[in-house]
Amino acid sequence: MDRRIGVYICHCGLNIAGTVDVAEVVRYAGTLDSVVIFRDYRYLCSDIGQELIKKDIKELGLNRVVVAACSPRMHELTFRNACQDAGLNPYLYEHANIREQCSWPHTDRELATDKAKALVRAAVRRVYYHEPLEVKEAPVNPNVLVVGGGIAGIQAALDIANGEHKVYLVEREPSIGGHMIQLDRTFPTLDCSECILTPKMTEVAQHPFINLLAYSEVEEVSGFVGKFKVKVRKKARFVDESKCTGCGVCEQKCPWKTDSEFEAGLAKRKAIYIPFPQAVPNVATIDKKLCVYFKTGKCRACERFCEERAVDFSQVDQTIEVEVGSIIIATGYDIFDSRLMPQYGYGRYDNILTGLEFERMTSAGGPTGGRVLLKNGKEPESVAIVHCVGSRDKNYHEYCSRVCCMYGLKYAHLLRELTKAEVYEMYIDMRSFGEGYEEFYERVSREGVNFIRGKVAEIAADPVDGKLIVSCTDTVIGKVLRVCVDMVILCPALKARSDTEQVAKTFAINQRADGFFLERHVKLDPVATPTDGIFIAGCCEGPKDIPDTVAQASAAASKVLSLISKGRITLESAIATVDETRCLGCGRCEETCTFHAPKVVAKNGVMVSEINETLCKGCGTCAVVCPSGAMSIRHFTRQQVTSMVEALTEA
Amino acid sequence: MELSYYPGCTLKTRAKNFEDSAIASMAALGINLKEFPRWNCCGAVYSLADDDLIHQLAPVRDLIRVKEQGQGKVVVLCSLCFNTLKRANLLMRNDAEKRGTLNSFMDEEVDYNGEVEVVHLLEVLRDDIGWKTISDRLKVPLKHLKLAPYYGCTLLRPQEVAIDQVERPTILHQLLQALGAEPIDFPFAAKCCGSFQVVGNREVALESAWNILSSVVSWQAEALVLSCPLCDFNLAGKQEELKQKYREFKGIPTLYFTQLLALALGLDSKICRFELNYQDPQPLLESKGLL
Amino acid sequence: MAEFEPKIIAFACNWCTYAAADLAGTSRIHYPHNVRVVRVMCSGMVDPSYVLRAFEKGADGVIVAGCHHVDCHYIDGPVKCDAMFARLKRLVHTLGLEDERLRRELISTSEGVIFARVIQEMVELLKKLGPSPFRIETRV
Amino acid sequence: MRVEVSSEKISGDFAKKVKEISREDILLCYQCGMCSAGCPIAFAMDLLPNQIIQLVQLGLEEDIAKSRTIWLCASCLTCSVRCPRGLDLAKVMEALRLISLRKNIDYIRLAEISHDALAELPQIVLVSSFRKHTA
Repeated sequence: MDRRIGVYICHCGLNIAGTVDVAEVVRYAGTLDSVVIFRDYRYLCSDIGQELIKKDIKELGLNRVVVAACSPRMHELTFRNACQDAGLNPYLYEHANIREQCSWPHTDRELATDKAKALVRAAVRRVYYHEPLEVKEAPVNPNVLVVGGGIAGIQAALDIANGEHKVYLVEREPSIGGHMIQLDRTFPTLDCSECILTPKMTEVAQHPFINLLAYSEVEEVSGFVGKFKVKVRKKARFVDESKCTGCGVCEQKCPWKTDSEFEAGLAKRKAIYIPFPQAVPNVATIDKKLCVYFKTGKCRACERFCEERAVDFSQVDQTIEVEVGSIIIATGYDIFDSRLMPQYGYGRYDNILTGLEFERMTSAGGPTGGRVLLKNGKEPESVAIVHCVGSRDKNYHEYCSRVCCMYGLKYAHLLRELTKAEVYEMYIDMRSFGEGYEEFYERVSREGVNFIRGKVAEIAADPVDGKLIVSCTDTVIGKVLRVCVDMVILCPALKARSDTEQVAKTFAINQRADGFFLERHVKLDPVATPTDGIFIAGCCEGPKDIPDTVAQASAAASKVLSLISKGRITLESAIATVDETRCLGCGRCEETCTFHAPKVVAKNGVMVSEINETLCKGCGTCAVVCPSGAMSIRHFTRQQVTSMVEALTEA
Repeated sequence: MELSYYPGCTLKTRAKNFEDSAIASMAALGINLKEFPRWNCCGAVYSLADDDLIHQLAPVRDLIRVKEQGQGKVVVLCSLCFNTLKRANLLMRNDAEKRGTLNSFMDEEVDYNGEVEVVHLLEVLRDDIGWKTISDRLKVPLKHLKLAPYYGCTLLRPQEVAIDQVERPTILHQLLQALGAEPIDFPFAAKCCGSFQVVGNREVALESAWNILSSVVSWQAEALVLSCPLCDFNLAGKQEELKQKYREFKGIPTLYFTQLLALALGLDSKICRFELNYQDPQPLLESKGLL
Repeated sequence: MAEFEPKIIAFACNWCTYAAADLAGTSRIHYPHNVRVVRVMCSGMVDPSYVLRAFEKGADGVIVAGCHHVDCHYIDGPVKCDAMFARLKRLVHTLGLEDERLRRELISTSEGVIFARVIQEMVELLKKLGPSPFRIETRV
Repeated sequence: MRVEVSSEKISGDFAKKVKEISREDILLCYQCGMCSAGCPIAFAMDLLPNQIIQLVQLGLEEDIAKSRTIWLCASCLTCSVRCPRGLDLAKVMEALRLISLRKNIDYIRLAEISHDALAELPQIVLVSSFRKHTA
């Protein structure tokens, strides 16, 4: 078909016309091959400007349009839509940037005009080769998978379920609640963590739109945005969830003990256990590794005493398949193992606690009934709080963990409130950036806490009296201090879960250098991942406090709700396509693609590459590695790009 | 088995007790430590300046001597020599530019690319022989002996030469355990003894030594176990002066780990040359029935 | 004779470098007119043949620019671009072009200043090097 | 207690020279003081290692020259392995010593060591001391 190209040059007031001789560019456009109409206008993006183009398309039968104006990042879509309104496929349009990349950065009128002419020439040559592309859509399954039952997962699940969409909430542990349920009071308001979280946990348990899959793990994910298939392994609890009433008799009768995860090792739990009183679901679980029945075939005390006959040693893991349209990952964090800094003596000397251990200690329901006690049962007379354990440190984790300064201050406050202890707080920089945080810092300062600005180098114990000697520099006075205390509380870094790599692989998302999940854009798209339909929230994306976690969870939920609300997804049109007559089936494209879009398949007995159009993002790297030239990218074909390169290079 | 061995200057003089007990013990364990010919002083400390290559020549020449012998590995006893040789070796292995300069400067020597592996005797005991073999060969288990294993700096720092975990080493503890003794876990095991400062800043070195010794005493060790002749001078050789300065200090016997190894393997105690120990451990050993 | 004005083709990824070039314009940072930008979706999309064609048609210098490795919209496009670029560099060298005529740059969205600086530097450099030996007018 | 700081000093030859000899980026330091707190000889120092780094940053050469600190450093590398910013302080200290030693100003003089001391000191002590404290 004959090309009938219309070229329109925008003055953009004086923004372009001030530097570029628009009349000359228009005249020049008229000399180019296949150009049938060439005009200029003061503001082409205005309604009148757009009407001008639409009218020409209809009246002059234009089948290609070029606008030379501002950046395509600004108005390409505007003019594509205008073309579409006039019945022209939007991909038969090309945009030349003669403002941001010509009239604004250049001053010489003649040279700028020359450059504008080259840019228009390139656009006209390129548009000659443009092909109409079909805009495809696919439906979105409204069901959602939320992975992780901490505060982030709980919040996201509730937000979505409250919109009456089905949510599968998968939690690896026997109960939801995550790290937050282990915390005592939350900074800076000091409201009790349990008190604010348990209502939400109960809501999850009772929500008609939430299907809670606790003690379960995601095994496999396939499909793509709008249509994921997920295999979830529901681990055997050896207790029938539907029968167990959570009465706890089995726990009392079970003779086998180990350290309680919930109590951070400060107390014991049994081989059959409910992790904590407010557990959701409130059912018992048998720890197969600890239970002696699984080792020797004897005991079964729990089974004997269970009135509901809920104990079931014959249970096996089950695999459940669910179909969802979108996924939120909220898998949380691990805590840095303080043993990796042996100079701090954790695990070597008594009375050196981690933050989480201290949380359990001050918790009224905790193992000490909320009292701060030394190993010998006495209250400490002096306590040091050590910031930045494993964070802001190249030898461990380079990033700032963001919450430690504030929970460190909280510990100082609690110590002043609960004990008579002298409190020393060793910090590098005090980061109190959130709402009410700086005020809290001031409040704790007033309470008589000794702030020492320096990172602790080492902690040693005195063999005679068991006192702990904390060495740090007070960089303000320029002296090395040896602070003698009864108790040390370490503030260890929040780090990416040890299985992040595995999880990233399962969901086809990525990890940053710091180990956490990579967001699509650090500032402007912080809960999306590069994989459409998969979102991240909470500490799996990086250390953050509860308010930020909740905000992020709701943000992820809102992203999911927009997907559901629209009900369909627009597929990228400018994607890879295979010329099957040239394809060798070598699989280079398959190897190079990060999104698993190409796949070599047998077609009529010949191995050829096939593009999954819902996965392809159109990055074009497959076409570069294709040895036969069979792979090309729609709207960025070799011919289109080369014609532009040639046009720009010519004099 | 024969292993190429680098003694260094002090093991041939003041620390003959260290060398003799090591060679005899290793022979008893089936390893012949063979001193390679024409070795020279390694320079004692590794040069930390980027623009100073001249001081790398000495250790590199030693490594060339080892290579000439057709040996792939050299065993070092002295901690300082170990550090200097191993760091120089890593430099030759990893820094192509400096390697080129040094090789072309020493045009009379064969080119050296860091082929030799520098190991400390403790590594040979742990990795080549193994604690279990040592335990199995014990003739005189060092029962009821509470010992403070002291590592000092140069076996552990920097990270790339460390023979064990930098902040909480256990290799000496493990050896002492294999010998039947009770190693204690005291916090100053890897603190600097004051090193060469004993020449230019004597009081400072003494104070550093005191920090360590007082900790050893308070953790109730019966003797201090050493692995370096410089530490030996500061921590054992200076005890008399410290006793005068700190009246409460009664002194503590010191030994090289190799002397304990020789004893536990049932070798003649003469080989230990206890007369060279600054602090005589014999009364303690006798009281435990080990002599 | 008028001063030699080099011709530079810059391949710029849509998400970072192209946006940086826009930002340079928006911020009215002035840089030499000699550059002509070809917008691609990703630096990993740049086929060696595009670059060779530019040289063949008489470009004096070519820049392949895109996101920093951590910013990539497609996760790891720059890594793939790096691999392509290494091959291309050898090829260009074999063809007898000076190494400096082909340049790889990582310029993020916010780095308009850097975009301008890179163009400035490249123009200065090419003015020193003189016209590409492949330029038609320099051929006899 | 008042010190004049100027861009001439900060961008002067001194900091450059330290960087050249040590190949360490002094600007990395965030002044946490961990080096000083773990330093086994800090008790005897008039300026702490972290203060020395700050002085180098500010180009305050005279203050460093007046201090004993760089001569007390025994290159035990405790700070180097621990520095949270990965700065090898031992190399910086060596560079500072060398800047002085290369002007042929020795810290110790062989002639001043007594015969008794020479007889007592093992070679390893003497060699290492001369290497660190003499040109």
